[in-house]
Amino acid sequence: MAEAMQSINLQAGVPISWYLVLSAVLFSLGVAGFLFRKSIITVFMCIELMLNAVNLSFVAFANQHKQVSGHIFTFFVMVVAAAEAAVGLAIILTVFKNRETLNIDEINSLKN
Amino acid sequence: MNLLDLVIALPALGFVLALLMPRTQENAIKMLALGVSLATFVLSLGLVNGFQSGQTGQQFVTDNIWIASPEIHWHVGIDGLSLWLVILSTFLTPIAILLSWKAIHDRAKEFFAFVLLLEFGLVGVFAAWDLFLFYVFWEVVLVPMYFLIGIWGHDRRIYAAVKFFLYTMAGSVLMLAGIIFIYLRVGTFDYVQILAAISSGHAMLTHTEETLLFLAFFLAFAIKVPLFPLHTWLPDAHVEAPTAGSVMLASVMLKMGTYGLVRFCLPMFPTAARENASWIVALAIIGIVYGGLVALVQPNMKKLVAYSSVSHLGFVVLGIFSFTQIGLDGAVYQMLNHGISTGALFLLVGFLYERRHSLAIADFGGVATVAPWLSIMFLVTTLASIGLPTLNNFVGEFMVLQGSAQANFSWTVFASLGVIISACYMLWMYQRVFFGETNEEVKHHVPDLSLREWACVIPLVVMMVWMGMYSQSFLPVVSEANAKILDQSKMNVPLRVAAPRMTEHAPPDLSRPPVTAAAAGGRADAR
Amino acid sequence: MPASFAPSAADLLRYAPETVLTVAGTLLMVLDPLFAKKSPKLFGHLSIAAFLVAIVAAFQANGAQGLAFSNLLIVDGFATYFRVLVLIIGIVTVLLSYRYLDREQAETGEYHALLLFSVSGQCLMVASNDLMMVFIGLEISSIATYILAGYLRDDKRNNEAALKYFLLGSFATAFMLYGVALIYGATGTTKLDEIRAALLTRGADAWFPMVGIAAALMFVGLAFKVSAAPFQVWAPDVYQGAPAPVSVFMATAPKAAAFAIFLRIFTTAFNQIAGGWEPLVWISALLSMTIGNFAALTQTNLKRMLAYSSIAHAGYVLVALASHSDDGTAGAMFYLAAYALMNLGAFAVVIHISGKGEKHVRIEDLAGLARRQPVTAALLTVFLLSLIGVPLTGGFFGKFYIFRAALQSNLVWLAVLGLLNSAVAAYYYLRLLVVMYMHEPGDVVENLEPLTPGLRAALILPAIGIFYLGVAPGAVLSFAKLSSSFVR
Amino acid sequence: MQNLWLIPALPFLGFLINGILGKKLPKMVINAVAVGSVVLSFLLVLNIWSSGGDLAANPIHQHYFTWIQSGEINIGWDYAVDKLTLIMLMVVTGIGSLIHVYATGYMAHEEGYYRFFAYLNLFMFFMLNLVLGGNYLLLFVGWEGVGLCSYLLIGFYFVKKSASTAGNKAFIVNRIGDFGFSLAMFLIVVNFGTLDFTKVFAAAPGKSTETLTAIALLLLLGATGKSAQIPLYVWLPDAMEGPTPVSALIHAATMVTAGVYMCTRSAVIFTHAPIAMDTVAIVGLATAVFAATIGLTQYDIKKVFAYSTVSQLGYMFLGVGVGAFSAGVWHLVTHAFFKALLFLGAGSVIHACHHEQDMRHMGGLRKYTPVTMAVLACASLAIAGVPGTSGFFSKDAILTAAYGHAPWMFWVGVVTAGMTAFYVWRAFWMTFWGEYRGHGHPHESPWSMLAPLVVLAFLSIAGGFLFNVPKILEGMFPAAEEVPGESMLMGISIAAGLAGIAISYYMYVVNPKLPQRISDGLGGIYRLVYDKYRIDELYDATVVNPVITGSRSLLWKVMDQGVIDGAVNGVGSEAQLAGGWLKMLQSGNIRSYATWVVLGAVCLLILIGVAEGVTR
Repeated sequence: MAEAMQSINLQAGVPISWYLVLSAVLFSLGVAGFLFRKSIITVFMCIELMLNAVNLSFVAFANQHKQVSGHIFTFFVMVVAAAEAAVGLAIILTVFKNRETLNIDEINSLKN
Repeated sequence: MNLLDLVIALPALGFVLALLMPRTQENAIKMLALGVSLATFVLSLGLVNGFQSGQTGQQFVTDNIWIASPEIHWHVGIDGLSLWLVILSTFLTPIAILLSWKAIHDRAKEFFAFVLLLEFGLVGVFAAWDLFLFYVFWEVVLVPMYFLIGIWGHDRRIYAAVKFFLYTMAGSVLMLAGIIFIYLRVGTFDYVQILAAISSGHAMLTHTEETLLFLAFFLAFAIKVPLFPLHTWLPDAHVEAPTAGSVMLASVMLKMGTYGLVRFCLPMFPTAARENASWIVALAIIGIVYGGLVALVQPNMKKLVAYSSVSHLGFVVLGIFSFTQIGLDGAVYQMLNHGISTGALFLLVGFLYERRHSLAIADFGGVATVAPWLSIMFLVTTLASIGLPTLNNFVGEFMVLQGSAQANFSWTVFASLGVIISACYMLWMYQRVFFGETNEEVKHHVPDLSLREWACVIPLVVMMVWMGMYSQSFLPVVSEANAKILDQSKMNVPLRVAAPRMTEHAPPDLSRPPVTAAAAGGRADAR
Repeated sequence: MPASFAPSAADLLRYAPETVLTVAGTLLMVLDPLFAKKSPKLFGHLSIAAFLVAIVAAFQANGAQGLAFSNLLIVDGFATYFRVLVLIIGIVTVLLSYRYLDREQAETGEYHALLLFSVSGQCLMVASNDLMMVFIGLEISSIATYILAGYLRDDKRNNEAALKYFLLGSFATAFMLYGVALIYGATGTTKLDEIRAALLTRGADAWFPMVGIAAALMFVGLAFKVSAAPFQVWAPDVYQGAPAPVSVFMATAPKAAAFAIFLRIFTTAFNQIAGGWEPLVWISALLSMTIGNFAALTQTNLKRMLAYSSIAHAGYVLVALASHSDDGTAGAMFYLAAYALMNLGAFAVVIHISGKGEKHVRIEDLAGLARRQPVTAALLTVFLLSLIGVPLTGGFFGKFYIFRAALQSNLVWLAVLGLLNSAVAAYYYLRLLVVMYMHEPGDVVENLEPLTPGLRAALILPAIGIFYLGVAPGAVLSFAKLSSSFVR
Repeated sequence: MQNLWLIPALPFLGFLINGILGKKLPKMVINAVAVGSVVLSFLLVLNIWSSGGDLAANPIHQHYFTWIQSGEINIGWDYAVDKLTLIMLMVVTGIGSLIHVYATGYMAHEEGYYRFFAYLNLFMFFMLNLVLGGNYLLLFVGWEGVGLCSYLLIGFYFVKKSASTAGNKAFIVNRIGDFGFSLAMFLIVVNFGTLDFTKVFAAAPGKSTETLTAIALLLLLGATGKSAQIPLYVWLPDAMEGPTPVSALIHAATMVTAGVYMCTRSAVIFTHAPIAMDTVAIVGLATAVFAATIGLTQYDIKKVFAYSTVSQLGYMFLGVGVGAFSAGVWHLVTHAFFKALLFLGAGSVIHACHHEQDMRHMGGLRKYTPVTMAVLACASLAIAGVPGTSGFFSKDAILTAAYGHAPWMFWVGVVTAGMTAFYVWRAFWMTFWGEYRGHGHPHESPWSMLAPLVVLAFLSIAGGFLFNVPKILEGMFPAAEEVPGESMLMGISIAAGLAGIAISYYMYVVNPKLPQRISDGLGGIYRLVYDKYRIDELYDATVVNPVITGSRSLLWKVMDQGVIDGAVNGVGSEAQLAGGWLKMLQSGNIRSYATWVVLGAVCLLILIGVAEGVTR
């Protein structure tokens, strides 16, 4: 498969490594956002960003391997992410209802 | 199911029955506990009766598979070494129950149940011939004792109970590691097979391995003994424990440690045991002197007796690591002696506590005037404890010291100092408690022995005299067992160094093939 | 590739437990509006029935071992073992929950439905042969659990626990997913057996360091789920904040499932790069044991203490993993069962004493329990002794098998440190015994109601299990031993 | 054949009966049991004595049962009788009987009457065991046992703190001696493989001198404890806290001579260890002088006799040390007569003066207690070595032998003899002459007390003729060397004794002011001697107190509670601290948790990279 790896180019002629780097950058941005943003909603969005970064990798790899499964994975991930979003937003909502804040740093009553 | 199984099982059965009884039936529970323990004792006498002298190896063997994989056996049996320790356990349990008759009101059901559970564990420890089974019993003993101290103890009972548990636990986990390691090397937990494999050289341990394994076992046992400087749990545990707890702790539980040293450390790791003997003996001797000196200045009777135990057990360890027949015999005999005499001391101190509700020596004085028989019994016990000839401890101490003299005379010189010191602290305490003017408190609150208390004391005193005067009732079987152990502890010292020569000595038909790391290691192939 | 996409009968049989649970969960949601007011307990009964049926189904499926659904699923002894385990955990959780839900006057239908879904996700997970299936099972399990963790909507602690669990859980899952993507990229497959084959034929070096990175990232996700250090930080907060039955459920079922898949992935797919991940497990095991045990020493909150203890126990299981052998796998399996039982039992007592709104969850609140309710205290004692690892309890044999495996694999120091750790752990478990037996009854215990039937069952069943595992571990162990050969 | 076991068994039976049932028994029965058992034993001994047989050639040896058996070492419960034993048996049972009789009178009004006789019988049992034992260990049984009885009887008035303290002191100091004795036994077993006298002595000449010297010196340490020699004599004067018959029986006639018996028994070992022999002689001589000087100054009548006992025991050791074993034993026998008499007489005096022991509160008793005076005069004559009395023969034999060994020893011995005569007669004069200085009316003792005194008085005078010990023991020990000018030496020692008597008469009868003047003149030295050289204080300051305070403050508080327990608890609190620190990681902040996750992930990535890199 190594030969395949070298020979394969996407239609536009963009090497796979570019996609992978983009994916990694997006993932890292997501991580950074999680670490540095204070709004819970933003943090949650950062997770979505991370998942989508992974999706990009999946698609890129699927293309490289000429397989369909990678694409299907993307759909799985999207469905799961959607479910997660539904539940997550509900949780965030109850938190806001109870505390009237969405600052992630103020949700720290359980500790030590 | 033979007699020995029955002796082990009966207390467990009693434990379950006691738990099932309604807690309001306090008297019935007590009667049950006493009955079960007495029955166990009577049954255990059958062991003495049926024990065949002159036959090496264990008797009354039951060997059934308990757990198939890894193969763990219910392998119990007794030899001359464990016989008397089993009897000691069954002998003292009824006494412990009887002496708690009036002292325990609070949660009596649990108390007596725990005492029976303790007996189960103790007998099991001494009877187990499977390393795993041994460890199981070893740990089982811990639980009831923890509760006995923690629930029915005195003011600082919680500290003492937790300390007791953690100390012992810390030692025994390492032993567990050692047991597993041996299992992996030899492929069995069965002690007979392990010994055969080790002595025939089929299970090769490198020098480092043997030393580390020895230390793992030794640490667990040394904590239990307790050997200086691992002894500080003992005074706390004793002072805080209820009388029955102290009696069982001092008389039998400490022997688990010394028993383990003799049974396991010597035959399994002969080279390491011999190589490390010198510093162990040094610690034992320090313990003898140190324990005595610290006992000398204790203001609390129980603490004094506890430190005296440290001193006495030092003799036992000294005897064991003298690697002489008489030293080892003496050490085992001294285990029994200490069990009887220190048990009696704790019992009598307990009687005093029940009367005066104090353990402070300063709160007493002149007891001899108001309670002459109590004083006399205490005196006899004191004398036994300080090794008066014709009473039991003398025989043991003499043999231990004789053994150490054969190994290294300078050991004996230092260890004998303990004999002087023991007279100092015991007699000084005796003087302050029993002699002198009777103070008011003592005059009104210290009656002489009751019938029940007599029943507790008399068997112990009889044993002190019997064991002191006619050791031949006990020693010959012990000697036989020890001779074998000594033999094993010599066996492969030269074999270890050079593997090829081994074949000349090893019996040709070994049932078990040598276990190599590859075979035991399982899935080297899979990697 | 099988020609037909239509599932065969065997496939359906192998998927039966999940089907049962999913159908039952859906049924409960349908029934919810009808019976919520009239008979709140009905849902509990129904879910127990569903779990029992699922157990039967799991055994049936075990009779027809093999791959299913285009090799996405694998039903083998290993899967069955964990399926049955999580199902049993489900039953006991339901038993625990009767009293709790009643006391908090919470809706029961939804709760049990979520529980069923969560367990179905775990069943799926343990039977996965495909990283994508793992991901989906994990998410089914997790999403349901996120909701359960915040089940009492108006409780601030519940909210916070749910939020933390949700955010951090998703975060960690994203890492894992990234790992899946990378391994897919490297080998072109997500099927475990194919990955293994690929690594074996090409040699892991061919994809260095991609496979290694993938393994590490998956490790992050899984270690997070099993609350192993250094990814354990969420566990104490979440276990403390979540409703007590949910806490114990989280500490047992998803954990067991995550460990199962941890074992399956690393010992099958990544067997070839064992030299790379074994040290990670080693270090993680040591860190988990040490952090869990030492941090637990000073805790005053019962739930939080048990949370730290569960971190430590995760560390013990990781020791088994680190030994990377059949015996290690079997040891881990055995330990997880024993651990689940003792944790469930201990939490049952916590639920018993905590009172409405979980006001009484300090360790001191147990004071004098042995005087007022000796049987409850005795049962808790059994669980605690098992947690300490005293012989004749399941916890002891669990530790024994694990450390045996470690020594067998020459992890002598890990074994010794682990055993010493278990001696440290004895201290904080003993503290509970001390409080129960040696302190005088406090207000909490004085005003304690008797055990409800559900709680009683939730105490007695695990206790029986603990003793069964402690006295006659042979049957379970030999099953585990047999199953362990499926994941190598 | 004699049943030797009956001899000790009878008193033991007496002990059991009186000890267990005594409280409920009438005094008559107690007396009958206590005295009867000892007298019966005495009769049994007499039977052996008279039936004779050739003990020198065929000593009786009886084996009863194996006591300790392990490997090669076998120690039996064996009794053996040879001539030395027989003499000891005669002394022990004979004098024992007399003292039992005496005690029935002396103790008649004491509380715990039965207890006293039970102890006394127990003592007889152990003492007989000591002399009958056929091996060292059995000797040791008796040795420790008599120590126990001594402890019990010294502390008989246990309500008095001084009594129980004296008892403890006796036991513990003896334990120090026993330390030496037991070490000696261990060495014997190591070198000989047995403790049986016959086997050990048969093999002893073949062993190296170093070994034998070590054994002998250790045995000597044991003997100094039991027989109150320097440096372990300190317990004996305090032992006078016990009732007077006890002082007579245990602390004068029998138990304290056990050391002499033991050394004599081990003569073979000693004679092959010259250094040890010299040490024995020097210890004995030093003790004799030292104790005699203290005796000069004491006022308590029993203390005077106590120091006298220490001093006389020193004589016996001198005899043993210079090789005159039979002379030592001879002195042992005669000393038993006259010293028992002295104590019993003193007891009679004390009884007469209503338990007053200070001689300054006596005086003029010859009018009230003529019989007592007469018998005490006999004893005093004997101890002063007046020719014809028993003491004369034995003391002379020792001194002569000492001269043969080293003349300076003789001269020191002679001076000591003079001092002995002085202080004994000083006591005599102070007690019986002059005016009565006490309170109440003194009265003569009952005949139950006086009769034994008379018998002893007879023995004190005639004992030397009756029991010619060197003759009896002839052949048992190597003969002492012939000493030239024996009669001259005899004259000198007689003169010393008589001079002592004369000086005391002058100082305490003729010119009673003189002693005060002399003591004033001597000042500090007198005080030092009067305070017994402050040896007790020295021991307290150098041994006892350092051990106790060291144990308390250093070992217990610092070492045990501080270091060891501190370490143990320290580990505990460190663990708690670590736990507290660890839980600070748990800030509760989600972002910080996420940071941990990321950090962990990064570390893992690096690690796996490294690990893989290494394994590649």
